Amino acid sequence: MIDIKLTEEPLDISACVEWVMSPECGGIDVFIGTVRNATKGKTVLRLEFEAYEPMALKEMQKIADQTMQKWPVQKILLHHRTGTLAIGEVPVIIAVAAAHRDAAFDACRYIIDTLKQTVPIWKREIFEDGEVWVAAHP
Amino acid sequence: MIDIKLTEEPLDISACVEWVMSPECGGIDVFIGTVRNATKGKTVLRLEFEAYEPMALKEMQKIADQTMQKWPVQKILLHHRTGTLAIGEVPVIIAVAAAHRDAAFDACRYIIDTLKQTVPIWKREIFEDGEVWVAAHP
Amino acid sequence: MKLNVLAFGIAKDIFSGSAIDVELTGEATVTALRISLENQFPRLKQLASYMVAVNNEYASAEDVLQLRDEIAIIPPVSGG
Amino acid sequence: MKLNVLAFGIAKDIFSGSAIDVELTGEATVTALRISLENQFPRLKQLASYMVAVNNEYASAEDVLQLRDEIAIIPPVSGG
Repeated sequence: MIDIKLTEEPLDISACVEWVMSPECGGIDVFIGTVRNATKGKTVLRLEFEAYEPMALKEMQKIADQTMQKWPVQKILLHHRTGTLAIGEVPVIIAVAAAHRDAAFDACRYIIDTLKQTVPIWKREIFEDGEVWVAAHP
Repeated sequence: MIDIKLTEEPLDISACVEWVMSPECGGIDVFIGTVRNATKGKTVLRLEFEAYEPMALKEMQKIADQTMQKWPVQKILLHHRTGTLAIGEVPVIIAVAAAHRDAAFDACRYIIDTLKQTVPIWKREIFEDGEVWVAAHP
Repeated sequence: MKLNVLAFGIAKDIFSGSAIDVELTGEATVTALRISLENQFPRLKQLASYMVAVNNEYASAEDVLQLRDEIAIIPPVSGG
Repeated sequence: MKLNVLAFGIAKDIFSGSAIDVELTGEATVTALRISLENQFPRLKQLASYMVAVNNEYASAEDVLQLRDEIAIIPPVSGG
């Protein structure tokens, strides 16, 4: 089972974990991204996330489908936020349930690594003295 | 910061995640063990966990200390339950917060792998027609 | 052929808008689109990289664009 | 020397109790304790392995046991 979501609303960690839990699964790995208060020593005020929504959802679904093919996992949840996020808020939650923990860990890590490479979502860091689209320039 | 706990009470996933979240950390990895309804095709009714408590706490603390030395992580939470657990309940939660996700993933995996090798906690699986101490025999 | 191209992230800043019209003469490949855009907006060449998406899929250099395609400029992604 | 030895997990079943007294003559090493226990409880030898802990630390074969030590038999652990 796969649950993909792109939303402006705060992500609900408990609900996400609950969704992946199931009596056939012994191991759940959850990755939670949070907004850090600094990048390279510079104070970050907030982040803004923009998505090309239909394509982002399609790419997120692709990653989940590939993951299901590569590892024996039962459930994959992948939620990403858009809009303005304050320090400490959660832009992304990935939760994977599997019978055995190795698959859950490997799958979860594959999903976040691949998401960061392929899913059309852009992050803008807002500093006191300016702002920058992350990763845009070499 | 390290938070180690061995308890007969149900583990509180939300509280654990909340505890590790911090504004300096961008990546949190959480491993949640759950009681599976079957082992090698045999229906499991419940599990019973027994710990040699003072030594188990000491070994859990050692693992957390080693992990702090090996990886740049800010917070480690390691909670384990004892007593009788029903299917779907959570025997173990490990949560690791780090500035970057690689350290969080590696540290979390190291902790669960090492816990399963060194911490004096024993699991008994109760089936319809008997019970077995897991891993006791070759 | 006049194509409407969507922009996201820093591409919106570069185009000063979330979409732009591009007039292509000759074969309307992805490469032709990139060359035309880079001529008009040299800042595109300063990006670490950028991709073109056609109908919500990453496109290859030689893919041919059609009038009804949904075309988008995808600067380096940074989700997660 | 008479030592009190704690038992956990399957060792409790083997000893029929959560602790047992063991009388050791000669040097009271961990190895001597293991030999004595295995003579009295041959089922110990059927375990995948087992360790001896002294004062909440895993002990080595040659470690010498003292009267006041907290000694425990640690069958294969299976937490998590």
